[in-house]
Amino acid sequence: MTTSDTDATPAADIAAAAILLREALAIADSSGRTPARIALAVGGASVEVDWSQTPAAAAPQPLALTGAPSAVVPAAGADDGGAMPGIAVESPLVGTFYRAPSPEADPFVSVGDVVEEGQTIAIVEAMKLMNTITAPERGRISAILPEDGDRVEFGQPLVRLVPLGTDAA
Amino acid sequence: MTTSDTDATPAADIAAAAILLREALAIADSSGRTPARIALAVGGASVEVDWSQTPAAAAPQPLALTGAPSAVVPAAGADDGGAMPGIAVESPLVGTFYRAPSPEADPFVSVGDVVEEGQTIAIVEAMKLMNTITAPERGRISAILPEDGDRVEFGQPLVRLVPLGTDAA
Amino acid sequence: MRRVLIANRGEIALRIIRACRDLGLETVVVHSTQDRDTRPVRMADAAVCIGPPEPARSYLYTPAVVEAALASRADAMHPGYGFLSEDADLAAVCRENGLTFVGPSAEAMARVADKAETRALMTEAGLPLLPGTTAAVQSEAEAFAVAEEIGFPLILKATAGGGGRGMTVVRGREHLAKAFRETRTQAKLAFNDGSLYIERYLEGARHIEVQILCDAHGNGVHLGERDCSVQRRHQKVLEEAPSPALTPAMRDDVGALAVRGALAVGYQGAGTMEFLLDAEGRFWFMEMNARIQVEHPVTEMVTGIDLVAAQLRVAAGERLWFGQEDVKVTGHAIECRINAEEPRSGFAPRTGTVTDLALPAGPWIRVDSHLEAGTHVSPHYDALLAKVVAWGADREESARRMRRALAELRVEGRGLATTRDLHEAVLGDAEFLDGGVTLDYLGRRLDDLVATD
Amino acid sequence: MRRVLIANRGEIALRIIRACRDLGLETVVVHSTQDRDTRPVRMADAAVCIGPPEPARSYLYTPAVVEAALASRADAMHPGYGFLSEDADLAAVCRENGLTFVGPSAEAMARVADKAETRALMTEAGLPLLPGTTAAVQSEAEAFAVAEEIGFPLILKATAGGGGRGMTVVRGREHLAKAFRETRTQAKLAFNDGSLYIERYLEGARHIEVQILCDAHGNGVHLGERDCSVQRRHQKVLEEAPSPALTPAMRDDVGALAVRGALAVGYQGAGTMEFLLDAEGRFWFMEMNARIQVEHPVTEMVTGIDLVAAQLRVAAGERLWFGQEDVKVTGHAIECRINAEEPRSGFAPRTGTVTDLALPAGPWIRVDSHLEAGTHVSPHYDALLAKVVAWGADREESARRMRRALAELRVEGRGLATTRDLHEAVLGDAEFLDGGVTLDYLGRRLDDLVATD
Repeated sequence: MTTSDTDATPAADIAAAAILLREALAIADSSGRTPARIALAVGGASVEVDWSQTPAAAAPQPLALTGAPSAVVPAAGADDGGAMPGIAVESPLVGTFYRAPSPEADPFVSVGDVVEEGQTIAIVEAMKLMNTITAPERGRISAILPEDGDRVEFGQPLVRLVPLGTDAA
Repeated sequence: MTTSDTDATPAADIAAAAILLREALAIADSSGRTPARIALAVGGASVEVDWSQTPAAAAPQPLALTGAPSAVVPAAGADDGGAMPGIAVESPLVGTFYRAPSPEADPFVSVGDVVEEGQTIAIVEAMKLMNTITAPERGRISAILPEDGDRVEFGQPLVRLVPLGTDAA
Repeated sequence: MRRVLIANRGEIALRIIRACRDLGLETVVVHSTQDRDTRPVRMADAAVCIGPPEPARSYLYTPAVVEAALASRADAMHPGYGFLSEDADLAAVCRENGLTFVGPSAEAMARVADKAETRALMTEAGLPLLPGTTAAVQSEAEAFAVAEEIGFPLILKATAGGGGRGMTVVRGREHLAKAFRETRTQAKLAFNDGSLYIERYLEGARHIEVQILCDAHGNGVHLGERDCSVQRRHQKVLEEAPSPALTPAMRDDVGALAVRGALAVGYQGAGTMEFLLDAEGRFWFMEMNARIQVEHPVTEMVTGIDLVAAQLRVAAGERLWFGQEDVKVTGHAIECRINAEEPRSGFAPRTGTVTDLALPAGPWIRVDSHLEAGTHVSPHYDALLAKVVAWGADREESARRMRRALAELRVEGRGLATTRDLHEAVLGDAEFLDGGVTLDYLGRRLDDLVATD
Repeated sequence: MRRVLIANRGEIALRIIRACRDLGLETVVVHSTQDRDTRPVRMADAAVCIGPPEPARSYLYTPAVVEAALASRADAMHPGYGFLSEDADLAAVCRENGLTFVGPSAEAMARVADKAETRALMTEAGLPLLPGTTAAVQSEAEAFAVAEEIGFPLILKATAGGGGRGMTVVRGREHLAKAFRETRTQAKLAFNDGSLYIERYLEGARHIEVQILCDAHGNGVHLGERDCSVQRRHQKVLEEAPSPALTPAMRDDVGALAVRGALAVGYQGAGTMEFLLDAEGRFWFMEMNARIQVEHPVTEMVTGIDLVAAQLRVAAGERLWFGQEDVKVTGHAIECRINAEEPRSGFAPRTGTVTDLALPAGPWIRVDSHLEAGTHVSPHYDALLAKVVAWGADREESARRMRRALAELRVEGRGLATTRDLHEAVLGDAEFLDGGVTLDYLGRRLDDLVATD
């Protein structure tokens, strides 16, 4: 659903759109059939409601690596802390996420740290090979998403990074 | 579909759109067929409702009584002269449509005739029984839809009648 | 035979269209205004709207059905099951109008339609029958006299009954008067005929029915039995073939009885002879169904014989093209009837529009269903949404595959409910899995099965 | 074996999930980012995203696949067909990591992977082979020398080839040099190995392949043959079982040869021995496929044996639970591969999103397909959309049912095209219907078949 307010959309349009939408839904509903999509526009206000063909019950099931102990990790896109600030650094492969080079060592980074481009921020181990995850640019770590030792999928967000530019912004 | 004129859309447009939408749905509904999409626009207001998951190819195929000679008659709703004025008098059963009581006789009515409520306007024969079709009210015949001898389905419009009220309007 | 009018709707209309296609026959399907936008209507070569949603004015209205056949130049009529399928008048009207009726002759149909008369004919043919009456019981007084003779428990049945309706089990003399009055009223309402007959009632029996097929030349074979003991108030819920309770010798015996009975009434076409199997392994004839049955696919899956195509071929006059020795039962098949009903609320109908649908598929699963996304399930018609059938090399394998299929099944829509979960519970129930059940099973275990699910 | 990782996608992933379900095994499916919202992913007990759409970085990337298995605590891996299914390295890595690989041992796989070496082993085992080389031909000069010896026509084949790619028929000496260079380049590109071997080419032969199944204890059986002679440039289009060209004695003979050959390489699991059948009724061994094949359902439908479940059971170490005498071929089955290709344009891929879908159903029709409305058909993966399989009591009945099924099939979407119409044309073609065809059929008749349709 997108409400695209350009400049000052007249309040009347907004209210009108709301009325029309309610009307459209009520009518669609009374027809006994579920629409796939309702789109409407009033002046500068537009609303689009989309019940995509993917049926509700067919929504992707947890893609978690179930069965692995303490390893049930939400899939990429499911809950990657998208509401959090910054960009996501995603796992380039399926494997085990480690925050430190060894169990005894200190973590590479913690939330709040400022990292430089290319700096190691985590490791994903796959088939006994250690793949270092590096910062794509200079920034401040705003979140570390999996727990140490979690299994992660390809594309799963690992860390969120707020870019700081080459100088502090 | 977005018509983005930035001024406030007149309330009349909104109301008109709502009315139109309700009307469109009612018409779609009464046609007995399922629309995939309704889109309409009035001034600055536009609405689109899409039931596209109902597959396109699922649209009703010709329901004609194929195979019968000179009997291929479109099904109810397919082409009932809905654009023509007046109300439709529908066949109350499946059978053969006759305009006259016997092959030699004059037709009961012709286009342009004014008929009284209860007056016989046609016959539908089924299983050798003659079912008289009568005018539901006083009016002028604006169309006679099947040809004499056509096979007709239940609910198929036979005649269109422009009501004249109890007195000539 | 060139063009077949199908006087039915739903999954069986689709099933008949497919059989016609396989035989190179054209199809015309009749439909009510309600069913205009349904799969059978779209799939048939032609379709004719015959009336409003109410069955009495469309699918049950003989003049409209016959007129539609004539109007569409059909030369045969397949009635499916339910509706007019066991109506002797329709068979007669078809004959008068030059239409081949896919079923027995009007005379044979009439003989079988009166269940009390059928009892008399089968007794004559030497079939074993439970003690009871071979003519309608006219009065309460007569009912008491019969009860005196045959003892309790007994069962009152409508002579014009069918589909498991119009039956009451009476366990003691003190309940007889009330049961007699009520069942007569029900029968009058349901079948427009209040005649009842009385039979000894067997506790702990199984419902075993034999599929028979007879041609117009006096030949008949049987295609083995189905076990339909999972019933709820005389309504079949789940069927299987073969029965886990029969030995090959028992199968031969009851099959021979069934063919003998069918030939005795001059039957032609596909039909079913229903028996009860008691705890001592004895069969008792119950009644005959003069139509294709809902549960015919389980027989098809274990024999490889297309019963609907066979109906059409014998109706066209063909001699039986195989003998009893050619019928081989291979493996095991189970059918689950997926109905739009809520087992947790006394199987109350739960109708609505299907908005989300996933039908099972894959190896050894067959689904007969007219459903598609958008199908409106109407309270006007019966609650059957889909028949899910699973074949396996043995009963255990077919049950495992059925569980897999049920897990894939999804029928959702506002207001809709189905019997899917109940079937899952039965398929996971040790009592059912361990050799099948007797007719008391579902009544006794229902609460348990729907609660634990 | 408790939890199986499925290293594949599409219809075969779904097929394996269903077999696992039937056996009570849990399933984990791997998928690329492209395949996240697909039926196998939703249907499996768990799913792991292993990479981007490009197969080389996902389905073909061994470390990701194995890591996914370990991460999801799978104890077995089923590779399906294509992708890594015949990769000896994967079999070895699985073993090193304690995973049961559902297929032959790495050693047997390696022996079968080199098609020239397989020829040598089969010659040793006494199988009939066409004249040709049993080692890679190293140079153009050597190719000319071999050609001198075995004569024309001959066929150049990639020793690492598969799926009908990397083959060229050479009909005269004047074409050899160019064909050798081009085929070597193709083989290098397709299989990263430019080695070729040479065989006499048979005109007018049929492709007959035998399904075999071997356990880990030295026992092997065959499940009859499939006739896959409807091919387009060595790509199978339509398959059937049994072959209309074989007598029971020929079936026993070629079946025995197939089992002997499979046991000679120490094979375990389900596999296929491919033969050519010449006009004189002689069989010639061609190659072995060390995997489940796309066309396995036709064998399943005529034998009633679940080949994928059988793969899993023998991989788990089970001894074969039936003998050769228990395998009965009943009736006939045909499979049509519905591909996202336009036969009128040289089978060019036609991919897009499915917006309108109707899969056939009903009696004796099986459809293996991952499609649903909304499925995106991606150019990254193979073009197979659905396998429609029809069983009948005989070949003619299965062909009629297939025509019915094809008429019900609808796969629409912007940009999509399918091979449906071609199949309809073949199923209506007198040459095909009258006893089947030889390998030259489709090349010779294609224009005709797609034009008249």
